[in-house]
Amino acid sequence: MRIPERLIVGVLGACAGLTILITLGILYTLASEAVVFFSEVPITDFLTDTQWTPLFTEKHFGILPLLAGTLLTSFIAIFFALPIGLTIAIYLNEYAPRSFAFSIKPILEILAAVPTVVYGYFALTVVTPFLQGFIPGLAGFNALGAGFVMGIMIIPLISSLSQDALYAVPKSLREASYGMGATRLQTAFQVLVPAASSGITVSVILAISRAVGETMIVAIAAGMQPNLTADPTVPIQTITTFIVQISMGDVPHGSLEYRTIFAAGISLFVLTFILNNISFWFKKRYRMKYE
Amino acid sequence: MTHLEAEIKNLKTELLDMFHLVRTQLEKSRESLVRLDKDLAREVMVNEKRVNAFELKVDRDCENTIALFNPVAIDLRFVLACLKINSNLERIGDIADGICQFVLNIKMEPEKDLLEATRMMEMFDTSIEILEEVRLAFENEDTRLARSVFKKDELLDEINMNANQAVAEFIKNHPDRINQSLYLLSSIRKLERVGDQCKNISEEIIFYIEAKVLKHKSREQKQA
Amino acid sequence: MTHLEAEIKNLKTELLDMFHLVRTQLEKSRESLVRLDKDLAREVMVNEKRVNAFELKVDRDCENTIALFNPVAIDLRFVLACLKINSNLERIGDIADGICQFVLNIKMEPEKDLLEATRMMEMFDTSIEILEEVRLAFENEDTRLARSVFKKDELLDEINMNANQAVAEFIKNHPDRINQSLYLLSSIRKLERVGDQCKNISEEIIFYIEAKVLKHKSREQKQA
Amino acid sequence: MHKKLEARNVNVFYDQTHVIKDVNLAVEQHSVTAFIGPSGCGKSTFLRLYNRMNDLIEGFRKEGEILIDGRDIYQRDLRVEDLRKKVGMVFQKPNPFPKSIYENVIYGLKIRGVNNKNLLDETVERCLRQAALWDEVKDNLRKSALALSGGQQQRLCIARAIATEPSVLLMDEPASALDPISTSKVEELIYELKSQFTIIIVTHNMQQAGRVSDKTAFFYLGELVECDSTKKIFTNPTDSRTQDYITGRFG
Amino acid sequence: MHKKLEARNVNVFYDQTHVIKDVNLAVEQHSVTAFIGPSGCGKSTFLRLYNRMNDLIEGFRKEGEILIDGRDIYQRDLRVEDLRKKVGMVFQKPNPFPKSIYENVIYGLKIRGVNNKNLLDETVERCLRQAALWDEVKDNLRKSALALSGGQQQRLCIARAIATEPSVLLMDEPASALDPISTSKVEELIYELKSQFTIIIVTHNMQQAGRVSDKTAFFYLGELVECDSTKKIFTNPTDSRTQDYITGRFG
Amino acid sequence: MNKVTANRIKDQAFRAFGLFCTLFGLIMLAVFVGDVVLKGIGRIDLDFLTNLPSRFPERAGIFTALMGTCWILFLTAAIAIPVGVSAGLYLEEYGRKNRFANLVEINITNLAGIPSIIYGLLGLELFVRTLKLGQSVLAGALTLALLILPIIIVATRESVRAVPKSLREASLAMGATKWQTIWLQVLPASVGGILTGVILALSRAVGEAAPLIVVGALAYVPFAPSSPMDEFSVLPIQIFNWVSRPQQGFITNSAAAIIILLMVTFLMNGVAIFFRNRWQRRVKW
Ligand SMILES: Nc1ncnc2c1ncn2[C@@H]1O[C@H](COP(=O)(O)OP(=O)(O)OP(=O)(O)O)[C@@H](O)[C@H]1O
Ligand SMILES: Nc1ncnc2c1ncn2[C@@H]1O[C@H](COP(=O)(O)OP(=O)(O)OP(=O)(O)O)[C@@H](O)[C@H]1O
Ligand SMILES: [Mg+2]
Ligand SMILES: [Mg+2]
Ligand SMILES: O=P([O-])([O-])[O-]
Repeated sequence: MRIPERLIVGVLGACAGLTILITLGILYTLASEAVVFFSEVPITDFLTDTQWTPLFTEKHFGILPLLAGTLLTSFIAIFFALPIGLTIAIYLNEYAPRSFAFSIKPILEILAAVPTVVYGYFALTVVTPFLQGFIPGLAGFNALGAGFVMGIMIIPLISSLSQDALYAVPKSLREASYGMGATRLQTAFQVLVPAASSGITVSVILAISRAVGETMIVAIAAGMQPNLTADPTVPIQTITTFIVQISMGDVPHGSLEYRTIFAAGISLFVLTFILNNISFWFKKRYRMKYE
Repeated sequence: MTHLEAEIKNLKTELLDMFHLVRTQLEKSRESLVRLDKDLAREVMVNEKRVNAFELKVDRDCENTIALFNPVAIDLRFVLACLKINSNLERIGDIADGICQFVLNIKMEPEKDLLEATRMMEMFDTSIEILEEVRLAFENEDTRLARSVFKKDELLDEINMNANQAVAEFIKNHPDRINQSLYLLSSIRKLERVGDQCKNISEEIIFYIEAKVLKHKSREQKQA
Repeated sequence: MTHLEAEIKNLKTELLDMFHLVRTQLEKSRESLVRLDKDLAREVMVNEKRVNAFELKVDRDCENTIALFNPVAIDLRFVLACLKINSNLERIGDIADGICQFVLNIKMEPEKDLLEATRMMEMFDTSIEILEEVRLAFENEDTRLARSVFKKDELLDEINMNANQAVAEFIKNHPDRINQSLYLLSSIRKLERVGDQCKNISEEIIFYIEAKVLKHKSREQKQA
Repeated sequence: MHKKLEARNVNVFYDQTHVIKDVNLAVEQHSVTAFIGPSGCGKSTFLRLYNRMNDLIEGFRKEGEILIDGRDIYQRDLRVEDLRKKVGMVFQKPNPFPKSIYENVIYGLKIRGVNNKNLLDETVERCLRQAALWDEVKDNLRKSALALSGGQQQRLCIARAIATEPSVLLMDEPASALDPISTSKVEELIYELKSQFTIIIVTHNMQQAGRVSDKTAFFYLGELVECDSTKKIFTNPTDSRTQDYITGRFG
Repeated sequence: MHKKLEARNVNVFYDQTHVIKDVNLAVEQHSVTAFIGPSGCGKSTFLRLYNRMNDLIEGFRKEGEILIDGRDIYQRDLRVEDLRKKVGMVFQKPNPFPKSIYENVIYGLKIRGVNNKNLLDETVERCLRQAALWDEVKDNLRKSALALSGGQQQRLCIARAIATEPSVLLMDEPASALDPISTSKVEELIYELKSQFTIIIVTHNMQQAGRVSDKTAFFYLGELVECDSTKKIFTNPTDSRTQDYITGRFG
Repeated sequence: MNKVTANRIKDQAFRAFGLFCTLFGLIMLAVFVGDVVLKGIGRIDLDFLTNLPSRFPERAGIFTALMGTCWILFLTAAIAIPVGVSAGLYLEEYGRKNRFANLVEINITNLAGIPSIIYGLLGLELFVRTLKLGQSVLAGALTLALLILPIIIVATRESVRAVPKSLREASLAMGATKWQTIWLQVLPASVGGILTGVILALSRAVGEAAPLIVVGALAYVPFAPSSPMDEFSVLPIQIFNWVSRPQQGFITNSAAAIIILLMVTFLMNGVAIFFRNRWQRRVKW
């Protein structure tokens, strides 16, 4: 290799290396502040205490209410998005005329491109008032509306990735199934979905991960009250919204409150990290199978 | 077994049938000559049509095999050998037919002493024997046996050489039977051709099995 | 032009050369007989080796063409026709060689009147003529010309038929020249074979061009 | 012989393009018919008429009749799923389902609701035997079909296709993705299957058509130029276009 | 004749697998050599030794020498880019660059900094003529190469390969993705190019090897079983494995 | 009713359900957009676009936020594109074998899945505090650049990977060096995909609020930023701020701002889709 090539490779490699620095930066940032935090708050309290009141005078630092809020909204979102997203994927792949599928897919993807503040606005000003018509006692800020809108947001994530996975199943397999006299439904569920199962799983896990990390929708529409509850009708707070809440105020650097957001952050990080790695593992398996 | 193998097996069977057919013709023509049996001679001449038809069929099958299966190497050599053996066999059939024609033409039984002097019956027997050996060599892909034919053929050549002299003598002594003698001489020449054809067949057998070309080589070279 | 076409053109050229070679042999053998030129006869017999070698070469080329190019339809028919025409030509070469052998064997010039009675020279000329016609038919893919050969061959057959009688007469009158007469008779039989071979060649030409099999058909059927 | 398949004045259009032009063709029962012709001449299109796989293609339009056993398969009241059970298909690239060998073979039965374990077992053995694959796989029927070699996969696809007991087998270049050894195995198989099935095979490989088929149909620019016995086509075709094509003097 | 290429005791490993086993092979100048053999026997691997395309593969290791004109091409001081200029390669699937026909042909010159317009124009015409493509494309040299048909694309790839004036042309199944008509055109081309180039062609199609090559090398399980004149191989191979393979009695 | 008939009925039922689901998402979107347009369209005029923020809904405008968004967009693009494309190229073309590349690969997959707010925490600690950039446009842009870097890298890798091996081999076999191959063949062939990815990534950046809130972008900034070191706000934060207030006037304002924001993101997505389609159609091997 000649000198200029080496130079180019060096520069390109440095750029790639930067991504490692980012991860290290995140880890260091979260860890260094969290270490100080956990030196003040015992980690057992953090994991077991059922109250989260860092801003009150009587401070409790139990992550459970935030975690519950996070999981509740995520669950509601997936509950809506998974069946709809998967059905869309199959419909577009097997039933819809090619031209229709071709033009509808980017339009669906726009659902995911709408900024989350906008969804928050919808949840707060459209969906919740609408739901209040059916569900008496639904609070103005609640997990249900936020979760539902979040679900709409992640529909294309599931439908697109799943459809890609379905589409990646070789055309010859579909033809084989049709050639055997299978209906489209049978072809879809007996051949395509199993063949694309890894890809579909990846899409679902990524959707969950996205829901867990989602901030603005819940910040606007779910209230900011850390409640340890499974009731979707009352206000809750998620890990992300807590961070937003603290960041909005001018919290002095170095204070305990300032550090709580890093403690919350590291919890969120660990959660999404686990989800991402599961999906990464699936994806690898999936790629191997179709080489 | 691949189709080609099946096809080749089939060709071989056909050719063995052809061998059989021709051999029968030759034997019958011998009989008809010995006994001056004109009916038998006629039968041979009718059967000649069958030999011809059979030749065409084998020819066609070889052509089809080449066109449809693109044989190469030993397979191709086999098919080409079949083509040639087939036409050699047909010629032997012609010879049997020719001899029978002569049987029909002559007026009385051939003289015993002329037959003896020309050693014609010995020639006949040897020809049939050689043909049978060649058939065996072909059936069993036995190149040793095929090679042994070259030796036997020399006997035929020798008899043929002497026949001229013998017939000349006979004519001198029996000027009244010139015609018959000349026919007999022609038949002897024909029988000599049977030996040649068998030699050709042997060469083809050796060619297809060993890929050695023996045609136009001296006997010493052939035995090598 | 595809390779196969080039190959086929090449085969054709070779076969035309073979035609030429064989024709020369036949002409020389005629010369040697007429003038009892033993040197010329020896030359023909030496050249026979070349004919044989050439036959092998054409054979090998046909085999290679089939093995390497898998010809089908007209191409395959052509190559197979070449194979057969080639062996027919080689036989004509053999005949020329055989006649020269006879020239070497006889002691004195053949009797003019015997030659005349048997119409042997006419036969020779007709054979050469037929051979030339067949060559032209092959060269120009002219099936009409090829068909005309069947007619001409009848002349040879006729002469051959009568030759027996003529020779018999001659022997009766010249008992001292039996040997020579017998040789001559053999040569006449051989020349008759030239006609047959040319007929075979014509059949092959028609087969490859028109895909019609004329072998073993009566003349009427052939003309159709 | 019994005319198994018959096409009468068939025309096919993709949108405006006329890809099959007035084709009439009868195929005899228990014979192998090869479709040959230059690329894009409509062989695959015509083949796929017999099991209506073209219906899946947008813009496809057909005129004329396709009869199987004398019955028009494009009739309204005929269910395409039933048709495809009767008319099996094998594709260019081996395309086993990413399931076990066993499941691949019984797929056609399962989608019809057959659940009888014994029957399924029997079918698997019978079909794999017919496809000359049984000996190679009988000890690992539960192994993934994807772990088989290309040639084995293709024979598995054939086994799968014959499991529904079709009477017609369509093959679109079934060996073009295989190496010579696997190819010859598949060709042997075709040869053996013809005693039970009416087989149509599309092939680019002229030699293959020669080896496996009884009849050969030559298509050119959407027309059926000539259909005759394979021997005839390969030794003495009637149409000069056929001769030019098979002797490689084309275009 | 001049020995253009020579392989001496060549062994190749991919990680631990031994894929080329002690191969010795000399290739004469201006001849066409065909590599045949069952799938996976190492034909492509061996072919790609000549222009060091294997260097790109992980785990590749070579022993022995490959000489071109008597010079070891795996020597340290030899630049692989220069080698590849001398040793052109054509691949199985036509792979023109998504640029104009003109730019495709001059690519090899341009990456070497040749900018002389006249020279480039001349090269384009010469190479396209040599590749028997000039007449078909001379009026739209600026058209995208992707708009050509498969056979034309492959001939364009050949034109592109010969533009750098290589002396050796490597072809890895150059016609296996083409239909019979395009195939025969490419074969013609190979036949004509051999007066100027030393050509090695890998092919699965035995008939193709028969048609185009002067010599044929039969590989089996990484060994070179037999290398002889094509006529000899096809009429009377020495090794029984060769005979079994070419007559289709294998495996 | 036999099995086959049942199968056909199920088949048709599923088709209907599929169509319903597909349209469901779109209908919701249409309802939302219709709602926001109804509420906000009347509020949009030149004043709304050019006014500075205010405590009074009628006088408040989005000028500073809009300018902040422009600044952010520009700086983020300038930082993220070269780095992201380079890294993507390195990983796909050069770094296939070594462990470093392997590590980077896993790392990037993880980075892509980290919630945006965590990037906010990183930006806060790294750029705002440690590098002392303060709550500036630059700090915000750097944060967002880090956020979208994985997206650009992944998009680059995917479009580069989609370039067929045969094209690369063709170029190498012609004697081109690796970089020549990349520069002359791989990049041109994949530029459409890269561009699509970049635009989508930027449109994501435009809509982000959470990380910028954490970094300290303020809802109330009296002036539009005039240098990278100025304080700033962006449209999403402005909207968040307004929507959190009880007055109906601010809700209307937020609806109007949403219209603007949606126009920007839809436009960017439209452009990206346009690129993608054109690229997909043009390049076929
Ligand atoms: N889905 C389609 N839409 C429009 N035209 C098509 C379609 N499929 C095929 N065609 C056209 O129809 C013609 C016939 O195609 P078909 O695939 O039947 O040809 P083929 O003979 O099978 O070719 P090949 O040997 O390359 O497979 C071609 O010209 C092709 O371009
Ligand atoms: N990149 C690689 N890594 C490891 N093994 C390889 C690699 N490429 C090829 N092989 C192995 O090397 C052997 C020879 O492969 P090669 O591609 O040379 O075979 P081939 O004769 O060209 O086969 P084909 O005719 O299918 O192209 C095969 O067994 C293959 O599995
Ligand atoms: Mg097709
Ligand atoms: Mg290979
Ligand atoms: O037929 P022949 O010329 O060989 O006697």
